[in-house]
Amino acid sequence: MIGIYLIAAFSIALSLFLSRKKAITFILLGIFMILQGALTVHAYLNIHSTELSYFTYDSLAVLLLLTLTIIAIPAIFHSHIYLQDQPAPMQSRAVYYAAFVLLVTAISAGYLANHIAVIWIFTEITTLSASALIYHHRNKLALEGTWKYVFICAISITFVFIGILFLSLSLQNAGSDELSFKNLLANSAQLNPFWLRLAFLFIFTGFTAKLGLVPMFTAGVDAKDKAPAPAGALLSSVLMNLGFVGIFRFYIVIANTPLHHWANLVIGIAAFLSVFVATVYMVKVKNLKRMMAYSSIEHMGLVMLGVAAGGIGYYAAILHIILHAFVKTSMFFQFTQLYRVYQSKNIYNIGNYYKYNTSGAMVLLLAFISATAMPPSGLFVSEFLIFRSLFEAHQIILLLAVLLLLTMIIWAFGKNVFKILFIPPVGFDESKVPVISPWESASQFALLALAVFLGLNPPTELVELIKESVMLLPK
Amino acid sequence: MIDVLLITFIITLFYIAIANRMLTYIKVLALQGVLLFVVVFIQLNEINPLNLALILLETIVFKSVAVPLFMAYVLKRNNITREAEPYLPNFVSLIITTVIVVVTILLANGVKDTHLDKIFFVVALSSLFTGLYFIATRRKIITHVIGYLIIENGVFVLSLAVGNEMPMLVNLGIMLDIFASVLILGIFLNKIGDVFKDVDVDQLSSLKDY
Amino acid sequence: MNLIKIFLAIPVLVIILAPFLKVKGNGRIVFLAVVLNALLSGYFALQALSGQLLEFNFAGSLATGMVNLRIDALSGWFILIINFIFITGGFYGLFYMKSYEEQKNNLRLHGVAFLLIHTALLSLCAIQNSIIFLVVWEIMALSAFLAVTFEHEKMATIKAGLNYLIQSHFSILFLMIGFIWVAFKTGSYDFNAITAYSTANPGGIALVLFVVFFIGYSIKAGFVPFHTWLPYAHPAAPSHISGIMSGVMIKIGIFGILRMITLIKVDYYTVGLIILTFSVISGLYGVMLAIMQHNLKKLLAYHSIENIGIIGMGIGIGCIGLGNGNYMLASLGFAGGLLHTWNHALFKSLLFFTAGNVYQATHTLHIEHLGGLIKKMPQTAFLFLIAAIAISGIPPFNGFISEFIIYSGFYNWMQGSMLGPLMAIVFSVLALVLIGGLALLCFTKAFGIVFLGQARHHFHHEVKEVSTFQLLPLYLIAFFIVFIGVFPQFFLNALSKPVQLFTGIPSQPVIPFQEQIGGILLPVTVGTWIFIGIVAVTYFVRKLAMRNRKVAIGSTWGCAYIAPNQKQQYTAGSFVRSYSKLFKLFLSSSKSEEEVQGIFPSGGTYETHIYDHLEKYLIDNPIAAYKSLLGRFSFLQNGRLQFYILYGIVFIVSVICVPLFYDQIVLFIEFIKQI
Amino acid sequence: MLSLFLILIAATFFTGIIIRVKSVASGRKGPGIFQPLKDVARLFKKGVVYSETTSFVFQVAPTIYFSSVVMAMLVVPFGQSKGIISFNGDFIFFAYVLALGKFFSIISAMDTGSSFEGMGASREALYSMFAEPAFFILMGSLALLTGYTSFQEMFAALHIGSYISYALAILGTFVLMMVAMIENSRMPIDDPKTHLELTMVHEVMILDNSGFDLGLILTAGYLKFALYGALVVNLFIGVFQYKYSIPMFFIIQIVLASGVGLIESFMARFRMSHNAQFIFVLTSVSLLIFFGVLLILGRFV
Repeated sequence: MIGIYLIAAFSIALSLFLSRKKAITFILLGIFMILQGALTVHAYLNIHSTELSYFTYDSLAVLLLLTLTIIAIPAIFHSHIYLQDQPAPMQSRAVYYAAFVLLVTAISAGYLANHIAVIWIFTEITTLSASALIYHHRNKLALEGTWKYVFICAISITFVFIGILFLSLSLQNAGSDELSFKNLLANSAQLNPFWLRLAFLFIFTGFTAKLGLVPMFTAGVDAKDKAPAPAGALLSSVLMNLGFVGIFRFYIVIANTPLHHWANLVIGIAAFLSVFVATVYMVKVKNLKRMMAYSSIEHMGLVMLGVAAGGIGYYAAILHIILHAFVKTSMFFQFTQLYRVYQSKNIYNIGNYYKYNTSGAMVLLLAFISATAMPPSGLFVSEFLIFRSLFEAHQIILLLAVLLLLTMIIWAFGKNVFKILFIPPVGFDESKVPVISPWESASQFALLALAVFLGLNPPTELVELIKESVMLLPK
Repeated sequence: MIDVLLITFIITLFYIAIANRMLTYIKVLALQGVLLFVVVFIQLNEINPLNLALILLETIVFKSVAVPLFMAYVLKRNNITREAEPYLPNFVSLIITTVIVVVTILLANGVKDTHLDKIFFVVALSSLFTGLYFIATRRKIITHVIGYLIIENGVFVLSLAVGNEMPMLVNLGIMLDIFASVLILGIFLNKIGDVFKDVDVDQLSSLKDY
Repeated sequence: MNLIKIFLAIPVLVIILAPFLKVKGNGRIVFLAVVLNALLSGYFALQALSGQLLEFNFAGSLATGMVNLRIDALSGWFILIINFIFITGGFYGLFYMKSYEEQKNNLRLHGVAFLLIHTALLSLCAIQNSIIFLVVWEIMALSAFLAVTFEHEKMATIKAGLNYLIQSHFSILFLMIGFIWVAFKTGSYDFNAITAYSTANPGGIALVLFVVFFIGYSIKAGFVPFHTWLPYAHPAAPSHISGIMSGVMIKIGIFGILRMITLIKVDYYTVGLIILTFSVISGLYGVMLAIMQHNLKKLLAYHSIENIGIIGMGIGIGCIGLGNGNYMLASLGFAGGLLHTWNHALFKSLLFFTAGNVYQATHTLHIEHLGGLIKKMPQTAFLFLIAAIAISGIPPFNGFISEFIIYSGFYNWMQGSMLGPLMAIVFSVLALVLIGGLALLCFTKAFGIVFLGQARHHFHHEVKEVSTFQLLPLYLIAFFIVFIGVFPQFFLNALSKPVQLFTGIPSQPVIPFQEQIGGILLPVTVGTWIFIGIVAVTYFVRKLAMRNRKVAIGSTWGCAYIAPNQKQQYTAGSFVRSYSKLFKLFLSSSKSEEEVQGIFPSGGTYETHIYDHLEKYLIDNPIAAYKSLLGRFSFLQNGRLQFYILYGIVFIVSVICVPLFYDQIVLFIEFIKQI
Repeated sequence: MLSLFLILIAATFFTGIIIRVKSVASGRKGPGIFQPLKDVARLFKKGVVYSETTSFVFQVAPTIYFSSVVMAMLVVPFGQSKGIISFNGDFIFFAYVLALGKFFSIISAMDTGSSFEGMGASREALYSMFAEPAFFILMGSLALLTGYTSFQEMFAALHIGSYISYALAILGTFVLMMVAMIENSRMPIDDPKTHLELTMVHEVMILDNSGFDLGLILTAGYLKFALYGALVVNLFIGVFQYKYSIPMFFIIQIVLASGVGLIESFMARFRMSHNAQFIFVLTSVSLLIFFGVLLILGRFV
């Protein structure tokens, strides 16, 4: 299946790139959606089975694949609206769709890959496709953003590669030198700690560029800022999840070695710093999109804190990353509508949104509540569990510090969001405010509702899947 | 023999540290490609045509022909000034490069591992860090790409040092990716050349929250 | 069970309907829903108050685990308060909001928020599962935020709302830590786990646990020093909302504290002293700042803090009674606290509603601009007067009754206690008396300046009494104020069960609760009746005597100055001037003055702003420091690629090198230490 | 019951004596002892003038003020014999009922919208606020000493034994007397005979009252004086039978009245700004009494 999927998807991407006809584009997109759905269903049905020896439908992969598919469909829908609204040349439109499909494909494949080098390959592909998406507008700033993103990702992907090399060095004591996670896990006892240490360090640092964690978070922000919002949605949700997969799969390996504690330390430090940096800029920035990007960084920090804390934190981390994906995408989708009203990202020029587009404003409000993990949003549950894991790891000081930072984030985020919602902007003429049908927001409401539902009333399957995916970790 | 080549490689790093001309950088890159090819060729235990072809492609064609030509083309096309204009005087960067090399040697000395060929390790790490340093201190964007390529070479050496190579398929994928990324970098470099007049990093610092 | 489902279904239904209804219809539907929910919950509450414990178990979800609802007498008591205030407040709001009818969506949102607050508050009284509790708690906070920021085009309103939101977030953080703690130790989210845990490890741990919860709840309740959100949120909100917030929402904090007292088995004596200390400080501080306020609603907000203090005193001595095993003292304390909760809900909501009327009539709350309103709006003035006397704790109104119970609690405690407790008693009594006196000063000022004398400011629009419908709920509240004041006995039966939740049924057969408190209250009420009689008689006699006397109307005696005008009236500022001079130490006020000068003075200005010391030192300064700290790190995202690469290098290198040098660093530190 | 009669009788001559003493002290003959009653009687017959700024508050206030004082009278006992009503904590009721009267007198002053009466009102409010703690702590210490919380029981159980208790009694008398001075706004807090409105407290509040209302207010004033006098007396007569105690009552009342008269004729009023401090001194004194009680009961640990 995966083979068919890859070939089909790549060919679809290619033909999208070539096609200049709307109709064909839509048909192709439709086919792709079906394909994506088919892959997801297939993956869910024969879970734990391996295909092409490099792809395994394990529970983590299935979970994230589901998330991706659920997000991808509205993403395409919103991209369509977006491109309708923005008079872009047919060619750039074609590039956009092609890159979009490529990105989704690469991410899915990356989730499924069971070999660290394969993950590496697809991560690299995501960089390339993402760069096309970021450069969609083809202006100076877009170019700058793209350049930074590509460059940082290139460097960090090289780090990952170096890490992989070290990893294979560390494997040499063990019998086999195959770099699949299964094999690594099997031989975790024989891994040479020195090289393993280096390997983890480099791989972690490399993947932070995708995950949006300190130290390599920087370029991601610019990318999410410059990319068209529907693409930005993918960048700041499912693509980050890919980075998470990269780190998490390797973390499972290292967690079964004596280096577990050290790895926790490194992750913990990076995670806390990320939350801190996110706070710094949440307070500072006035560009709504960048603000959303930073909030993603904050959430990734929390996720990794959960991982570092261990215990129930693993469960919480995975739950959190899924819910966050839903919330953040709906927020980015909403941004497209907001931008149509104000033609500006800057909070100074935005305001009184509640008056101009009530349904959209409600989305923004709910998304804010969810993104700051206030109850009743689903993220509250996962954050609650993360805090609990920190508490159980006896990291009270850390917990308190994080809570302080989060409170600051709520204040800053809230200040701006409520400004957007209610305070009338200066010098804004209401005459040419477009009417936006509430139905556009439907998918966003749906995503938010999904986040709440999964958080507060998780179905048994979900819980089982998450439990399975953290099963291999030491208690 | 290999050691000689690798030492030459390190010398090229020193040379890059003090060189001023863009073209020199590119030439050095080409030279490094050749060196790498020879190293791999010597290291090769049995001649397997496919493997050989791959290595040829990876080193000679790619590292020492395609990319340098492309770079040169970019240089000419965007009539980038030929001076490198580093932030720090060459003298300093020479010292720093030396320090890097020394430190890596010490580090390698600290490593207790029989499988690892120390000198490979030294070369790899020193070129990695030199590349990073190069990126951090040069003003032109194209120099960033050059730095990146130096890092790539270092990684290549490291992969030689590691010895056990990946399954063929994976290897291919990796190679293609690196190639693609360089290509993309080049393309955007061109674009930047079109958009901005003189390609200077400082112009690319408008996206910030500071 | 099904009733509960209906109870939850009603708000959901309304929320779904809300976008499709006309504004008027929406308002009415919301009010209807509130009434229905009130009836449903009231039904449960009455059952609970009759002494039976209602318990419902829901399966809950994998995230929450079993969800239990328990409605005991305490919940019942608070449910009744909530319902009464929400019905009156909602009815009042229907008319108060008429003037905003053009803001359709805004009103819809407001209505939904209103309903949500009501439902959330009611549910909070029953929920026993900590996760669900937190969720509902925050729903309440958020919807309250939306309700407060109704006039949200003003930045000030949003600021006030955010201030409230953040502080209530702090409260939820404390609660969360407490719950996490318990869940971690016992592995259960049910409230019974708290009891289990606290009984398992008594002493210090239980005490700390209690303190954590206490702080969490007292942020909501507005105990000093966690009070700073009240004075901003209340003035910003529309009046019916401020009435509800001050009447009910801060009481949910009190409810939480009481609930924790029932749940956590802890050294009650210490707890009692802690609560007493906080309460005394809150009471004094609240009223002291209240006097200085010139914004009517802000003044009332500070009085809420004061009254929370009085309630807290009751609870405090109740706990001390538990600690000493003094049944009488315990029941006096809790009875006083609970009754004062009711009373404060009554007169404070009435005060806020009347303030709302004033605002509607004059569009200002700055009392220096008001005056002489008693002629324009006599009914409002009358109602305000009743509430003002009640809040000053003066007979024959309800405020006196609860304060009297608390007093008798103190004097009861006095018997047979040693020096330490006696000190506590003396200073608490001192505080309570001072609070009474200061409240009197404050409300004579408020009533006198706002309603009496001549208008200090000329309004361009006509100032007139609000509609009779709008006054109806106010009269209802006023009726209860008087009723409790004159016939408190009727409430003792309702009060007995909640109090016995704390005191338990005494082992040795002493006189049951009703007779006890009744025995204390009866003579007072008799006295009240006699007093009313005397007033009636005197008034009658006076009428008789005045029958054929000639009544002349003249101008006020200006001490021989024949051309007095309204500018020469005594102002609020001057009324409290001597007070403010005395208490300069505690109050920091900034003057901005422009002297009149020249032979033909052009006119001068003089205005004072009062600051809250505690707010400055506990909230503003730390936040400023915090922000500047964050600001220092804003260089990270400086747009330079080189730096971005550098971060990576630094991270890797430091992670590699720090362990290498770790021992040396430790050694160095040791070396430094030795020097 | 008995106390009521006694207080009424005392009220008839108390103020008269004060005035008489003052005039004698200033070398005049002065009016008859019952002159104040005559004044009141005359006022009751007069018509009234209302300011057009005033409202119903101004008209009901004197009634309520008067009734509050009467109510307070009913609570006060005489030695062994109860007042009309007596119960645990009746002194709280006593104080708060008087507070009600005060509340109304203050707002009625505000009601006139005059530039002077507000001044008196604010002073009245401030002073009474400061006076109340002293009263409560005094009563509290009596309660602690005797173990009862109603006037009658406290006074009945009160017997002067040791030296320290003498000291306490004297202090108590002082506090009560001073509270009485404040409540009735006499020297040294307030000078009823001053002619400058700026320096008045109580008088300036009733500038606009006239006729029957003024009469009520004045009567209330006389009653109040006798009332506090009775309280002071009660400190001492707890144990005696009536045949001693009743004469004692009148003697003490007269002594007090003439004392007040003398003070007023030979002392100057405090500066307004000093009043508050002075009044708060009473609280400290009553705290002293409290500690004294602790000493007696040996509650120190």
